[in-house]
Amino acid sequence: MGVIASLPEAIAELVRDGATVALEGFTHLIPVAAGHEIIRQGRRDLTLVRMTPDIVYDEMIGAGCARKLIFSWAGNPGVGSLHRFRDAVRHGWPAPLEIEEHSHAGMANRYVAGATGLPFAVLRGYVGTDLPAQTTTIKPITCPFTGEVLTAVPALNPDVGIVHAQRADRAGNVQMWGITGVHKEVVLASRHSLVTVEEIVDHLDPRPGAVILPSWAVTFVAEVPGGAHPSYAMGYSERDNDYYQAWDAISRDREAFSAWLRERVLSGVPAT
Amino acid sequence: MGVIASLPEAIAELVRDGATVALEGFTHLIPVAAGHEIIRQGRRDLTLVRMTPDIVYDEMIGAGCARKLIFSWAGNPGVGSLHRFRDAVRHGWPAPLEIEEHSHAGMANRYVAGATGLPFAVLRGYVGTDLPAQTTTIKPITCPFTGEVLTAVPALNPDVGIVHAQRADRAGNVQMWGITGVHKEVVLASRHSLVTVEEIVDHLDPRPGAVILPSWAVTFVAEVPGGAHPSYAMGYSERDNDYYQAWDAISRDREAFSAWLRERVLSGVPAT
Amino acid sequence: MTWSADEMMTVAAARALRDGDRCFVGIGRPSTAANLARRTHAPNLVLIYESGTIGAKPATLPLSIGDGVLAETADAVVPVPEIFNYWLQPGRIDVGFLGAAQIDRYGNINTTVIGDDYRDPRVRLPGAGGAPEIAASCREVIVIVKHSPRTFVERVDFVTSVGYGSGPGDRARLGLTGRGPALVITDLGVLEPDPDTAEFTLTQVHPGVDPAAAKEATGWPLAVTAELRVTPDPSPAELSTLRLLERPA
Amino acid sequence: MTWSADEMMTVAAARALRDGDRCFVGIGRPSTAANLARRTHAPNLVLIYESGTIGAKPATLPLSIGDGVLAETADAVVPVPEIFNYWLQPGRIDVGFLGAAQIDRYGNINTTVIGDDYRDPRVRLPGAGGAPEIAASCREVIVIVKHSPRTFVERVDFVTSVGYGSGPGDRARLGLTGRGPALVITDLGVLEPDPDTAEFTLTQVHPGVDPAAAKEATGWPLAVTAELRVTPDPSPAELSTLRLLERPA
Repeated sequence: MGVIASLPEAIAELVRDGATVALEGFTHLIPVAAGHEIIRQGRRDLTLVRMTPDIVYDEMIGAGCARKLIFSWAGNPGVGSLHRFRDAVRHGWPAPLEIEEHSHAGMANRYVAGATGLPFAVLRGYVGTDLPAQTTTIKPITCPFTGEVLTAVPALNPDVGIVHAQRADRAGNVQMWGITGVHKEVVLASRHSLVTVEEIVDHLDPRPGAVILPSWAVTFVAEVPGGAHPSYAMGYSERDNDYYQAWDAISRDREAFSAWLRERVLSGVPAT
Repeated sequence: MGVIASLPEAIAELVRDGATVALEGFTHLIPVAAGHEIIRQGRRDLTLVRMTPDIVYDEMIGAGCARKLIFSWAGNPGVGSLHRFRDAVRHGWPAPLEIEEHSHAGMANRYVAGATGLPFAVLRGYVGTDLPAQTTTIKPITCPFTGEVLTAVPALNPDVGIVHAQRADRAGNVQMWGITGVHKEVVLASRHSLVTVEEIVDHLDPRPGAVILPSWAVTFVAEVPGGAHPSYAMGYSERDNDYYQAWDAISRDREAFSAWLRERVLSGVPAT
Repeated sequence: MTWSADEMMTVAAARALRDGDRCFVGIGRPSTAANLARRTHAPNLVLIYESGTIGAKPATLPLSIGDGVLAETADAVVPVPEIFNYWLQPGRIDVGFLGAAQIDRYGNINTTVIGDDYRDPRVRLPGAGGAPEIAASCREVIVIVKHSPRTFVERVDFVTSVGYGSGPGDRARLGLTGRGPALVITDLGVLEPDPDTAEFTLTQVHPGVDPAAAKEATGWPLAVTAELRVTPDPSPAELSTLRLLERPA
Repeated sequence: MTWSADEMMTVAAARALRDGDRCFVGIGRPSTAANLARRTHAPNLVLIYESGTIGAKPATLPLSIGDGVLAETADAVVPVPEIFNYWLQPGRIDVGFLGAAQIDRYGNINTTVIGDDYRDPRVRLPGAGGAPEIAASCREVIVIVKHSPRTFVERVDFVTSVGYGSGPGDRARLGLTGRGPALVITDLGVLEPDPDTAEFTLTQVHPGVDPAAAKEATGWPLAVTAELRVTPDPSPAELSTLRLLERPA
């Protein structure tokens, strides 16, 4: 628990073909390097879960890792569409992509249910929209006290939950700050977890806004400086907005994408 | 919203006879001075809500403020029983006390439901115990996805939620740290709220572990240094363990209690 | 000073925000408009982003909903489940700002798919994000979207976020707690729901805009209110503040 | 060194904890035992208090479940709803430590009322606190309670926290995820559930205790295991550490 490992070791240990894998990070602390390592290790038929699939999921989908996507907003934030995602949904390239679609509130609550050991969560949501007709994962539920009808969504319990964080200590306790999104929930909801961190330090000095994941709640910790690029790690790096802009052209075309994948990911020296 | 007022003004404005009032604080940051002000203002027929009714609720019950108590653990922590509470339950002195009893997990989830605008919360709890037979506020609920039967509890939405905190700024934004219990939940679940604070400062500098309640989520803020005594405010005061010990003898006897109440609360200069 | 239609749209949206409002802000035009409002007439506007930043006070426009500047300047940063469950769902937010790929005469919004078949769409859009619950739970909603017949459609292909459903009474019937879309602000003018029919009606045009242009850019027979107002020109202060905000860092 | 029966009980409870265990600790004897374990054979014991302190490392014994020293030394301090919902309920805690006003042959615990009538009790006890869900969800439960016929009863007056219900299979039938009470540690010895009947049986006596004394102090016909063990004497290290811990500040 909280075992410190290299990124390739941790991914090889945790992520198997056909697994359900969630890489989370709400704009901040996205575990991009871990996604690239999954691509390099050639995983297939994954069910990928993520509230906001953006560039790293576009890459994984384009690389053929995914069979299914569970999500609530798939786009290149501030730029536009995810072309690899659209190509997979519309043309099945490089593989057909099944989708299970929710709202942010629904996805967040599904992780909460998973983290709390409940089979479902209750929210005010989806009523009157066309989403419930497209999935078996949104159902009505009646309050046993007031009779009011609300909405239930099933727990998400991925096989593997992966996030990036700022720091860990040598015992594997993880510290993160800034926008922490659903980091805690996805780690606690998942059967196994990996946290990539900017650095491993001797002592986690307290910081305003810091969230701690105790070592025993995490499966692996891997030191991967810059592992969130092109997203950022507050206190360590800035968001690489140019990369998000540039992705639009790279991803629009299958050939350009495939060349990029070969040069920048597949031939990349695995992070250690 | 976040209006800065004196304690007597805020209590007079918010707490009316017959109201449902929650004073929260899990060992730490208990709004004891606010409870004394409610006693001084002679409020009656209150439904008092609190996970851990301890000395301040024993005092309020002994002073005749309460008609009903909603709670999960009623004792003098580390010392023993609450004698005024027991006298009210067993002998109706000074007034009969109806009780609605839960577990901590149930109470915490009832506040969460209240804070999130849902009529109920779901938990794994109470199954096999004798508690559900004694209340209409514990019911089974079936997961619409798995068929598993879990437990539902209704939301708590007190008329008034009162907590103590370390600091507020002049705009009424509240900052607290250390053990914050259900502070956020009770303030957000309640129709109106009062936060008593150790001090009002120009600027809330960020602190590790600090929780912020924005001014617009709080009705009144009152500066009451030492307002948590005999509990404590981390960074400002220590828990007065002797007071908890001494309470046992004072509260055991109706006369001793009544004398204490006259001398120490009723004749007390109201905090301003 | 002259200005573009886009600038006029943003200024009109900023003006719709009242000082002290708690505003749930999406990235792009809503964020620009909300930040403009905070720097002009509404200094106490509370900006809330779905990334969990409450009371953000960015000095420059964030490029994403989770930029560091939002966390650094916020009164509080909370987890994403908390922002939806504790702050949005119970109705604590005054104004929700939404965009749309399609919007219909009852203010229903589509950001999911274009085309009749969800499983085989003509265009796959990003999806719901926070919009359905923003549309359901904010005290009121303001939509900012450019006017075009492709966007302003008789009936959206997919209801991602509910406006007035199929007409008056639907929101109450569905149990939605917020009032629904109060304003649709475009590059041509402002639409408001008719008090009787809940159908969006042109109530205001921007300076120099012929209401006929708005009718042409709308996919349903757009009604025009009898007392059509004209948006006051953007002030020099509004324009210079907006341009300063939008200047690349 | 000599020792008291109380000290023996606390030492026996401390020994039941394994290094590295995550332990949900109540105030009083459980807290003393857990802190003793952490200072002797189990330095990596993770102490979790229901006030929300995870990994507390108090240098002195806390007098309340929410003492400042717990927050100051904890790895993390989380809100009370989180400690129950995110940490206890899903089964992340290895050992829950409980006390009891009454406990019956199946390890069911009463901390609510003494007497037959809940509405008019002979003695009104503090109530449930965190106990019902600790008893339900921890991987296993250890009960620490002094032996007396008033406490060890045939059947508890009120089931506050479920042990084995009315016998084998009840926990599974009720859907309780944890294994239930594994040990009842008293001032006389240790009781464990019979593998077949789930009835608590005397499996160990403390040094110098006659099993007949335990039988007399038990309100049901207490079975004694064939291979009755004797608790090893408290070591000087255990006793001196305990006395240091319990010394008033």
